[in-house]
Amino acid sequence: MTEIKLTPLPIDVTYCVNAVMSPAAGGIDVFIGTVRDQTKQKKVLRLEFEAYEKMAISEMEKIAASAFAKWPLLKVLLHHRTGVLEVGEVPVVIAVAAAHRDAAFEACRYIIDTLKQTVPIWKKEVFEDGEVWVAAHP
Amino acid sequence: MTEIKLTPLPIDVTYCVNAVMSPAAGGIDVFIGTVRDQTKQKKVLRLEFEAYEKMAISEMEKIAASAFAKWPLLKVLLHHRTGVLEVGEVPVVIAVAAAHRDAAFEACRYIIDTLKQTVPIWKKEVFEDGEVWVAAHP
Amino acid sequence: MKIKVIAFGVAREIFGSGTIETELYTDASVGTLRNLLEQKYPRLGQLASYMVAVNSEYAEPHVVLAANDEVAVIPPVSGG
Amino acid sequence: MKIKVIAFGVAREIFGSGTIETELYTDASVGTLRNLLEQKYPRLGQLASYMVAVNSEYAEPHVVLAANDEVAVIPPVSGG
Repeated sequence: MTEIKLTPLPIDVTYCVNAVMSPAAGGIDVFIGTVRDQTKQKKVLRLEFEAYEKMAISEMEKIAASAFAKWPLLKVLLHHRTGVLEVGEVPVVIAVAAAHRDAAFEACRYIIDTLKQTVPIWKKEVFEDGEVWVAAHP
Repeated sequence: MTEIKLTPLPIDVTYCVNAVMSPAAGGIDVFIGTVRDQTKQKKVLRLEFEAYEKMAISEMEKIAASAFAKWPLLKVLLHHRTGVLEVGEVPVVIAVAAAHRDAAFEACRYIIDTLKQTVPIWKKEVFEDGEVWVAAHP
Repeated sequence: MKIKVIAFGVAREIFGSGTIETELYTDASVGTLRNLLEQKYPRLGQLASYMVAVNSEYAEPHVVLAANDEVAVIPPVSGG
Repeated sequence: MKIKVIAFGVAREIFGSGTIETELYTDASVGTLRNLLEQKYPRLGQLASYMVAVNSEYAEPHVVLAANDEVAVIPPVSGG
């Protein structure tokens, strides 16, 4: 079971955890990204996320399929926010259920690492004195 | 910040996640143990957890302190159940917040792995035709 | 042929629009489009990197474009 | 001296009680206690392993016991 969602509304972490619960599961690993109040010692006011929605969803589906191919998993959930997020809000939740915890941990880590490399979503950091698209420039 | 709890009541996963949220956090990793419906192809009816409470808490505190010494962490939470748990219930939740996700993932994994080696908590698997203390016998 | 190019993030700001149209000869490749865009928008070539997607799939420079393809400029992603 | 030993999990079942008392000479070590318990309860020695904790700390066989110590038999743990 894979559940993927790109949403302008707050991500419901409790829903995400419950969605991957299963009688066959022994371990669930959940990664929750949160908006930090600073980056490289500079105060962050908010983040703005933009997505190429159709492709972002298909890339997230590819990552989930590849995780299922690599590890014996039961359920994978990926929810990603779009729009303006304040400090402390949650841009991303990844939840992975497996019979054994090794697979859950490794797959969850793989999914967030790969998402950050391949999924067409962009974030702009907004500071008091300007803003910058993360990773855009060398 | 470390929060450790041994409890006969259901663990509130939402509370656990919120407890480690922090404006300085960029990533939270949460491990949720769940009671599987089988072990080695045998149907499990329920688990019974017993703890040497005082020592279990001091061993969990040692693990958290050692995780803080190994990784740059912001908050660590460990909640562990005692008593009778049905299939699908949650014996353990570990939540780790850090500025960066590497530390959160590695510390969460370390904490559950070490907990399973050193914390004086025991589980008995109850089957249709008997019961067994997990790991007790060679 | 006319190719419509959609752009996101910093690329959208460089183009000054989320969609631009550009004229390409028939059977032009992704590589040709990249050269053309970098000439027209020099700041694109100054990015850390960027990819082109054709019909929602990352496309290498040798991929040949057709008039109705959905072509997108993908600056370095930073989700999560 | 009398030493009170508390036991958990399978060890509690082997002892038939969560607490037993045993007589040891003064300054007896954890190792001595282990030998004595294994003689009295042979199934203890058949476990995959077990530890002894003194005052809530894992204690190696050389540790010397005192009359008021809280001594616990810790069969293989299986939390999580």
